[in-house]
Amino acid sequence: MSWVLDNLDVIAGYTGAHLVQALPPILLAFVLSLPLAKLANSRGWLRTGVTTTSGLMYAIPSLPLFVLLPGLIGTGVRSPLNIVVALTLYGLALMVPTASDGFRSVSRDVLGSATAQGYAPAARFLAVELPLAGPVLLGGVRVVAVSTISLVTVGGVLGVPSLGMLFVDGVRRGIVAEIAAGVVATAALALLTDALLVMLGRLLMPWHRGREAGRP
Amino acid sequence: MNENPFLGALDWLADPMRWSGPSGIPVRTAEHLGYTALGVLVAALIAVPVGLYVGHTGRFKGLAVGAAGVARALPTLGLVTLFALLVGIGLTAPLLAFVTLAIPSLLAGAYSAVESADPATVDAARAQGMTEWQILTRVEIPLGMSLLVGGVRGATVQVVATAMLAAYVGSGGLGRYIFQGLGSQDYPQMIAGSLLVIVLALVLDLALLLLQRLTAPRGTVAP
Amino acid sequence: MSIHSTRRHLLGVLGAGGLALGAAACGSSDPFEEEDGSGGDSGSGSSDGGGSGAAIAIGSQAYYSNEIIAELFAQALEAEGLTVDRQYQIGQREVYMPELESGALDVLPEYLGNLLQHYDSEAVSATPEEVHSALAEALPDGLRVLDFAEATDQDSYTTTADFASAHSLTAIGDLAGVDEDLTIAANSEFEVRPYGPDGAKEVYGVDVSVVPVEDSGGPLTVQALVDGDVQLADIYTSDPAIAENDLVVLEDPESMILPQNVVPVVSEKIDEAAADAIDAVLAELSADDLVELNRRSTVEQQSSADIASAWLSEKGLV
Amino acid sequence: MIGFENVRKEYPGGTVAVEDFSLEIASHEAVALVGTSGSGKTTLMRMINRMVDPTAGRVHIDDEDVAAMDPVVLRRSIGYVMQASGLLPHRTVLDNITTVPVLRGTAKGEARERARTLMDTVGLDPDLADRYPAQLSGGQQQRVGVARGLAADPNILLMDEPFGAVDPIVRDELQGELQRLQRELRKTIVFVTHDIDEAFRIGDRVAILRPGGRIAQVGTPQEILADPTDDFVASFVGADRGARTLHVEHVDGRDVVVDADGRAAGVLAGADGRLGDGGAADGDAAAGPGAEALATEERPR
Repeated sequence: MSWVLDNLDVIAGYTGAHLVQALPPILLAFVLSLPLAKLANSRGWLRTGVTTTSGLMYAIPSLPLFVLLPGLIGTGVRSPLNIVVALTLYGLALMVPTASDGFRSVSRDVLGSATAQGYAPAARFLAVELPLAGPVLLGGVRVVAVSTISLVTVGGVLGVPSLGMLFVDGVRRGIVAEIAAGVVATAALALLTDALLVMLGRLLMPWHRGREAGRP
Repeated sequence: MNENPFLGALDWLADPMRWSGPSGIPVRTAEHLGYTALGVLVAALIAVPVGLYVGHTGRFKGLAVGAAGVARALPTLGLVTLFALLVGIGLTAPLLAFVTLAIPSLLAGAYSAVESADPATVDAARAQGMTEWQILTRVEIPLGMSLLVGGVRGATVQVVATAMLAAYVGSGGLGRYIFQGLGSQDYPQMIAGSLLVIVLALVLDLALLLLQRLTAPRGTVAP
Repeated sequence: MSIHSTRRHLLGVLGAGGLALGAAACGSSDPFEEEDGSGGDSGSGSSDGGGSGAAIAIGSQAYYSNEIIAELFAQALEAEGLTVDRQYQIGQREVYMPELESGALDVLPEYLGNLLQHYDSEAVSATPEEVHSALAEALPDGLRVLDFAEATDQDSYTTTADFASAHSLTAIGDLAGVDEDLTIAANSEFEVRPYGPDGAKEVYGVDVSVVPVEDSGGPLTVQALVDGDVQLADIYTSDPAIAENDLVVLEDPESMILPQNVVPVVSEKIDEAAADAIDAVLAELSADDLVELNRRSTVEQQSSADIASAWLSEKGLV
Repeated sequence: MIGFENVRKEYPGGTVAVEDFSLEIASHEAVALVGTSGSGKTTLMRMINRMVDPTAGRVHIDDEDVAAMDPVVLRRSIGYVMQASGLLPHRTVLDNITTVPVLRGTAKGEARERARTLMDTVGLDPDLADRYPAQLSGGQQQRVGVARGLAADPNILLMDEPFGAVDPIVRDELQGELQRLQRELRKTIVFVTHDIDEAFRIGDRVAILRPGGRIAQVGTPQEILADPTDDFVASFVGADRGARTLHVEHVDGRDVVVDADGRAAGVLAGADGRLGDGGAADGDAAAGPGAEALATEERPR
């Protein structure tokens, strides 16, 4: 425990670095998944392809991907960009099928009536389709957020600064408190982000308030 | 041998020497499968009864949802290293981490399987004189079986992709190729190990998807 | 073609990326600069306030012992009135060597044998002096190594006192007489190192198989040995756990294991005054000193900054 | 015989579903509990098989307090038919009907044999035996529900708006079938509905409930129609609207029954007794819009 108190600045520094790597992939996965999901929904075979690719992506172990990606995209192993790209790919693998389901869950009748009221396609998407798919999208983003924040730690094995460094350093020095601090800080970061997303959802989708039963 | 590490990985895999002996691909694959099965099984022994209980009674739902959320948020690498420092090398530490990893999916599967049964159907079963156990085993589980298998499927794919961490603390599995390749900059070997993990994950995913389809109760699928 | 050329190819790509990162790491807007600093430099007065052009960038491996040595250099240079920029806990040699070559890093503590192997994977074992002069040849233009310390941190075949006395073991070669299957806990790359199972077989006629434990001879490896999960372990010779657990490092009379004396690799930015300050530190750094420094980190859980300043004042270096 | 003695049901949170309810139901009698939603009629019925336990008071069957009985054994001895049938979607028609006998330990073969007989009794084509519920029409599902309720040959049959989810023509058929069955089987039936015409058609006696399970009036349909106790009952049975105030007009040599609004409600039966059903059917004929009743009556059978 005294290790934690003596090294609060170290933990804080790693937490900052952790967030810098975790937040862009969460945001990117969400934004990119929308057009990809719309595209996938436009053709049956595309949808099958997207689902299959997503399953394939998610089966790739993260550590080798972190090591290999630089060779493919030309970033450095220790570059946060590398981690951001890899985690965006994992995020998309989770998010695109969810977004595709979300858009499919929007009733055709509602969309038809929106068109009948004179919504142009873009306006209809932003004002009707996106909000109605919102609850499903939020569920997807929550899963992506928690999983991404957890996966960032793997970069620690390669020396990319994040809370994962505490695991690698802790196991070498035999300091249990250091590893435990990394585990707790990572989980807290994930749960805090999740709670913020839920709050954001309530703010943006007041009509949905109280209906969302958390998924176990 | 090949300049490109990805083609090098294929050369590595094509070498017949890799396919025999105690550190050969069949043995490592079997170990990997064994760790995965053991992790999912132990997690299922914990999560499925709890999920069925929560789904059937509706009690402790908030607690179960919260616990699963926390388990989901725990970084597996941290758990492996933490448990390893506490219990030493071997299978125990990674297994504990895999169990933690698998529990949320299994809990969600079991819980939503039971909850998915139409309340009117359950009510009718109770009114006819089924005991709570009979309602669970003859109505709720058969009706939700595919969701339950879906939970097993999710947990299995997650654990199989993570089971490489067993090699971090002294056990075998396909992670041996990945860590050895990483440590000695033998990237073809590392990629080959990763490819084997991916193939294994996809095969298991497909097999469980098939099982999921088969366990969907007849009568509930539109004719 | 061999695996090695494949490796070089990939490393080339990695290196290019590292270069880009190195350039970025110099800019004050890079969010990782601070993180790198705080990663190891907890609490001590780091003086990165000076212009980045004047500051000496000191790097370290993601290894607590290496970070302590880097911190010794940092504080010694600061005592000379120089400005230093700490960039500790960089994961891999494939990442930081290109940064040294590009000038993004100026000083990094290294180990004789490992550094030579990075440039020449065929390197065979030799005396520290021979490795040192081979290194001078192998290093690319713009980089050089200063004098090496007595302190060494090399791989070893280590066993418990009980096992050693039960089988009358003093040297690695004695293992040939042990009538049971031998396993050694080590990082998985030990398998393919020249001093790994193949080397032991070739040089000493000893059969061992590797149980991989990826903590680089850390507490898990030690515990596996003490618990009897394995008979041998590859534990770095500077590890205080060897003395604490009454472990026996088997002798290596044939010098199968590369010498790993601490040696700083530096860029052209290190002038003679700076080099003298670093040399002064290493001249004092005995093998026992390094063990003691490590003990303060693992057992007493002190930060590298505190450990370094205490040792430097004990030795009268600052 | 089923008896309610001053039962009360209060839910946690203070909602009172039933305030104070007492009623005796004789053996072999069909009693319809009718009321709007919130009248507690379903709650009352579910007290009989202990799907709901009263907060106060007691329910007894043949002078035995149900609170002392094992709920599972009790439920297996009582037939239960509910809205949308509540069939198990993953079991075939035959398996659904044999559920309770099998739970009670009847041999499977024997239970199936009886189930086939029951299918015939409720007018189900035997070819449907191996279908799943989702493959049946709404009316067929309800028939399976009734057969299932009868499968263990219970003395008591509880029916919770069993025909509420089917279209009017099928409902009319099912009501007719139930009347026929009841003439043969003579069960004690408690029938919950919000449809007063259905209540009048099925019930030997009808209990009209106000919110909170308070009885507005109990009696035979004739008694209630002849003498509604208050405005609530009069309004409920439609007497105040004149829908029940019928008079006869002569049209083309036949006697047409017309309601207070002048809408035709039916044709008066001649001396040949063409109108087959009893008194309850008169209520039925008066039920819907008159023109429809007329058309139904004149439809060739």
